[in-house]
Amino acid sequence: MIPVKKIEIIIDKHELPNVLKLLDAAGVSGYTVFEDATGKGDRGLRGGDDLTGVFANSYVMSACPIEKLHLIVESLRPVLKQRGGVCLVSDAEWIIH
Amino acid sequence: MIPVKKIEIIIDKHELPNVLKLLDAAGVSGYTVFEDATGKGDRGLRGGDDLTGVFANSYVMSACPIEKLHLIVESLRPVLKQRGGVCLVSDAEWIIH
Amino acid sequence: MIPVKKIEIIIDKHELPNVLKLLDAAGVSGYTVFEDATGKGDRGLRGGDDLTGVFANSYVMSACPIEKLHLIVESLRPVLKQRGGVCLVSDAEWIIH
Amino acid sequence: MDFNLLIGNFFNPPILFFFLGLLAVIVKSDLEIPTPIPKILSLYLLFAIGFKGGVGIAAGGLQTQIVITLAAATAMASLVPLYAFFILRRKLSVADAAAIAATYGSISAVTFITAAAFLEKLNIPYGGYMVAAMALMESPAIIVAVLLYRLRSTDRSAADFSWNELGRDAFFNGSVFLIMGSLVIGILSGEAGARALKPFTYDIFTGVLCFFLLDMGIVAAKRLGDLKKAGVFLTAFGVLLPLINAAVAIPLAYTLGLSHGDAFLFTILCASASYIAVPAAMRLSIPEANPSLYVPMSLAITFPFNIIAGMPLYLAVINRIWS
Amino acid sequence: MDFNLLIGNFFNPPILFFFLGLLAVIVKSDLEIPTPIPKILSLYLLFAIGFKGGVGIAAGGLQTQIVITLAAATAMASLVPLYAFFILRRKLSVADAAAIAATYGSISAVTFITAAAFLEKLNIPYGGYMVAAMALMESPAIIVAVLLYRLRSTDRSAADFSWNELGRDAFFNGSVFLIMGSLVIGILSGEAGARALKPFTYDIFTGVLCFFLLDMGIVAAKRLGDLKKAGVFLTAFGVLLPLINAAVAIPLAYTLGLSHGDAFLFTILCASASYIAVPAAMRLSIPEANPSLYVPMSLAITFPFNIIAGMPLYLAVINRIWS
Amino acid sequence: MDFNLLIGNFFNPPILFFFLGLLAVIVKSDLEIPTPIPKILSLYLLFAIGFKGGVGIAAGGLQTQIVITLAAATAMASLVPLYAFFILRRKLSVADAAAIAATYGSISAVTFITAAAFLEKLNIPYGGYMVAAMALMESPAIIVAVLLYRLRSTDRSAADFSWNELGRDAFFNGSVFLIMGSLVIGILSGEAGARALKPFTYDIFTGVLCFFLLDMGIVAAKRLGDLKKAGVFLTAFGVLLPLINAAVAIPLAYTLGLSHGDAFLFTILCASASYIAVPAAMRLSIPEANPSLYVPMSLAITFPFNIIAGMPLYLAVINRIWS
Ligand SMILES: Nc1ncnc2c1ncn2[C@@H]1O[C@H](COP(=O)(O)O)[C@@H](O)[C@H]1O
Ligand SMILES: Nc1ncnc2c1ncn2[C@@H]1O[C@H](COP(=O)(O)O)[C@@H](O)[C@H]1O
Ligand SMILES: Nc1ncnc2c1ncn2[C@@H]1O[C@H](COP(=O)(O)O)[C@@H](O)[C@H]1O
Ligand code: NA
Ligand code: NA
Ligand code: NA
Repeated sequence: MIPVKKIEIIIDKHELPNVLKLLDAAGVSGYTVFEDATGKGDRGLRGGDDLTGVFANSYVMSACPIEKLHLIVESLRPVLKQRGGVCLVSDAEWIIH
Repeated sequence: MIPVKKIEIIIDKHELPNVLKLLDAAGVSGYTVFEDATGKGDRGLRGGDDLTGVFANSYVMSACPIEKLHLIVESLRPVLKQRGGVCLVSDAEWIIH
Repeated sequence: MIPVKKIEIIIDKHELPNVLKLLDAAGVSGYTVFEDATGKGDRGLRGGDDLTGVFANSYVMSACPIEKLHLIVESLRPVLKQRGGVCLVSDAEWIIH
Repeated sequence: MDFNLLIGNFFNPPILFFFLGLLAVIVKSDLEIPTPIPKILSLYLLFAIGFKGGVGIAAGGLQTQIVITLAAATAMASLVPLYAFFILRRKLSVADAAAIAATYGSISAVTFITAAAFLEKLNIPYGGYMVAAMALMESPAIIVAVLLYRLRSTDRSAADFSWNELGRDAFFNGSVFLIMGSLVIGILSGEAGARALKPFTYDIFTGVLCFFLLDMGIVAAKRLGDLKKAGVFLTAFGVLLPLINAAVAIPLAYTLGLSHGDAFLFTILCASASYIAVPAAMRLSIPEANPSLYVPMSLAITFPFNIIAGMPLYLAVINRIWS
Repeated sequence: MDFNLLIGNFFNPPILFFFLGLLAVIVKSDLEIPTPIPKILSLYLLFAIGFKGGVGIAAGGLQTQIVITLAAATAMASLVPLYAFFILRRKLSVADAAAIAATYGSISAVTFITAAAFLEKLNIPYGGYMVAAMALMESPAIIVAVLLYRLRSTDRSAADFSWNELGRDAFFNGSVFLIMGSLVIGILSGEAGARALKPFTYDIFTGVLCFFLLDMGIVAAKRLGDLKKAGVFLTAFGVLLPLINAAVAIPLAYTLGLSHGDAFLFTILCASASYIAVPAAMRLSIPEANPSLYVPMSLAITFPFNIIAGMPLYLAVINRIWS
Repeated sequence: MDFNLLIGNFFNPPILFFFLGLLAVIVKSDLEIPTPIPKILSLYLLFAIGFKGGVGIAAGGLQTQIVITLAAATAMASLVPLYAFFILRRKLSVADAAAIAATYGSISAVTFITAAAFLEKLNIPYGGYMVAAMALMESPAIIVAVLLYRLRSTDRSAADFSWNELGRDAFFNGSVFLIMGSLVIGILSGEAGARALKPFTYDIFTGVLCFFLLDMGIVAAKRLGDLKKAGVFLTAFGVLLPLINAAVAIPLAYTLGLSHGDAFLFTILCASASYIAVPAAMRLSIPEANPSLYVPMSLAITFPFNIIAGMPLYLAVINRIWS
């Protein structure tokens, strides 16, 4: 088991491709995505409206080596600033196999 | 990055509106919801049965300031006690933007 | 609140029944499943292809007593080794009700 | 005669697909209808059946005979849960007894649909207003059961109770609301509307029904395991109560002078048990009740019993009496 | 006459289902069309309407009259967002003004469909190429609005701008792409193809439309709350701009010598506001704009206004002028 | 003649929608068919084709000619993976060779459907039992490939092997089970059942197929990238093996005295490659095999090759020989 940082990002679904590009660029080994999440935040109620598709959120989770965290977070910050969304970081251990 | 508490709730889908009301009442800044989860617990196998819709779970995640945790948890406890479900709390850091 | 270990597994959807059997065998008290996740990892891009259903991931989360962790992880390791996928472990607290 | 009915009925596609669904689970096939398709299929069926019913009413007009039928339907839907409850209380908690009573007091739209198709196959006419009867039978059982629960239960939570919420869960419950709404729209939109919707509501109907029953078969088979929990008493109940309800419904229909076909549908409505509207309402109004009792009972016992043995049986009896 | 139109129009199923959707939310029913069904319903509608249009064009051929109509459509789709923008700027930020301008410059396929059904009911003929006109009107408004935003905005982010991305969002946006593609396929696949697809694209069309409008009613009602944010100005705008657009479109259609039916569809296109293609494009091109302004405006104000009051009104005026 | 066939075939809606799907990805449109719609569309197609086949068989009865055809189909489905495997072993691991061999030994229902529609357009008759032939050809290739893998593989995991699981994955695999089941139901439910389901299984069929092919186009284009991994050898294999299979199938069909139309369908079945049933089975039985080889090969190379160039070519050859 090696310690890693677990990054969770909740973002406007339209920004998802963009965010995944940034993660790839930052050199993460991988990520897991739930494309449709609903929720509530500063920008009000989201989702529950598949008709226009405008209010959908996506959830991205990526586990990365601790030393890479800073780089990744910095590359995400501008998007979060401009487009809203949430980014949480927590500690986890990766089961090597 | 400011430290926060991450609350994860898995509850009968029928209770979801109720739980979200409680979270709003407890003054969380937001939450993220996955409306359909399956699973297994004390009340047996859940989900995998979209026909009756009776066995569906929902997943709610909310990041809140540490000092608010107690209030939120206490407001959720009665629902969990009466309707079953699970509530997990863990540490995380919120990327401010 | 009692401390628990939170195990998160991302695995080929075809392996899901298998993984759940292992968890039951290891005596977890329950688990929560998101049957469809997309993502990227060593085995390349996954999901986004409902037609063949071959590239789908599933996500499993289980909270277990700390002392059970080792047993569970060991029972999962062979599957992960052979079929790929990811397993993360982190600390959490369980709200007893 | 009986026997031919039984066979003739058995060999129609929707019922065969129900068994294909059962079989899929038995042979461990990974066949499944993915979420949320079953949900949308059932919305379609409610939409179509409701709309057709409305068109039927608009065509027929509302004579006293119809009013009597609707009244009788409502009465039965309130009576059945009463006696069901007291039978069930011998073995079960107040919560479970009430929930199961609601399940059997209410109706199953798909059973009704299958029965109507059965009549059409035999060229036995029936009134479009029977759909209205069905719609009216969805809610009363829920109200009665929740009141019984409230009166008899000692549980604290039974106390915090709101008439508003109960009414909403009983009458504005998604499936009740959609069938009622479609019925009214069917009445309002008349000839032209009916013609425009015919291909959607009539022509492809049986096909969609097959898919829905395929899924019902799969779900029923998956829930069969829960019946062990239910035990002999409830398993027997799932077969006997429909027979009791039919035994009450048929004479009543006769004395009220219902037509041959209407009487059959009235009987099947009384004999059928809900597995969508009521379970959803019970989760909200009687959360203490255990869904893995009432869902498998109506889905895995009463539904198949009614469409295979029940329908030909009820019709045979009705044929004898009415002729 | 007006009045009969109004009533006759009101009592057709799709519109009634829109109101059933509104009602569901008002009475707090838990009725909902689960994700992603609304998405697939709208894909179906775009597919069907596009294909029908293509078949219509293939039948009709492309005379100058048609070319003129298409040109006029494109012109209006570029003009409307211009004056809309300057009206909106009096109260709103550049981003919001631009996004709302795009919404009203572009069109609503479902409004068009409802209008076409309305004509068919009254046996007023119209050209299949009007679908092409619709398809052509989806994109220009997006381009114009983004350019306005870019010129007027001081926001940094307005700077990082790519013509490529704008073009893609405007022309290859899922819904624009599908309707255009289906149109072309309709033209190419000719008689045989059209016959093979008739049951799917024509016969069940109205039924699917009912379901879609049921969902639109639900979503519109849910978004009504956001209108408080929008305030009186924008609420009024949602009713008045369609009237202004119609007031521009009708004389133009007359001078261009459009037929009775074509003029009506042309008018409804100008008066309608987008709630799928444009919002999606705006999220990408003008993310600063607040979707809880432009979505409820087009969905909860302009759409119902057009299908209930607008359509009969525009047609009455056109009837008077053309006759 | 050839050429007209090619064009005539190309300009029918389903195939055009396949290319629209490809185009959508190429121009970076965000058009997509959301999960789980593609799944339900394919379930519908299997249901409809299976049921039609059953009805066809019920009508035709089971003569020796048919038994011979079915036997030949099964034989080819077991033979093709054998020679395919040994060709593939020159360049690939045992696991990959076995999985790709299974893919090409089995069949593609959509290719079959497109071919059948092609015949109908040309008014060339064919037997309903050809669907049974198709259903029978799904599984043997899976069995053969897994056995080859088991015999040749040195991998530990190849050892832990259960005939039960293999049988289940091969025969009770969701799509195999549904088509088989629908076929049997089609046989059982006879005339009346067939009439009741006609609008659902026949009339809207082509429309649904268009949607499905639109999605196949999108997925195929997305997977095109993986072909770089596959390399020249496998890309060539995806075109040449169908030709080889056809070269074996056509003479065989001739010597067995198959009719004109049946021979064509038999050929297309041998030439087509699976992208649903087999990949699903391979994930379970040969997890070591790399899906990003066998999926894009059958989906992005062999499928388009067969429906565009293959079909007209095979038919032209058959026309020459049979006449
Ligand atoms: N405190 C929170 N906890 C969990 N999720 C959140 C929280 N705040 C916002 N979100 C999620 O992030 C999305 C965008 O947030 P915002 O940009 O603040 O509107 C929301 O729709 C929620 O899904
Ligand atoms: N130990 C656990 N770990 C993760 N999820 C759980 C656990 N126990 C229960 N759950 C989830 O909570 C739901 C309700 O639990 P219960 O009330 O115990 O039946 C289950 O259906 C699971 O989705
Ligand atoms: N670093 C990571 N963080 C989060 N999820 C991951 C990561 N790496 C892999 N995954 C998930 O695990 C799945 C299988 O991984 P792999 O076996 O490496 O292809 C991927 O499709 C992702 O969904
Ligand atoms: Na009943
Ligand atoms: Na407009
Ligand atoms: Na083959």
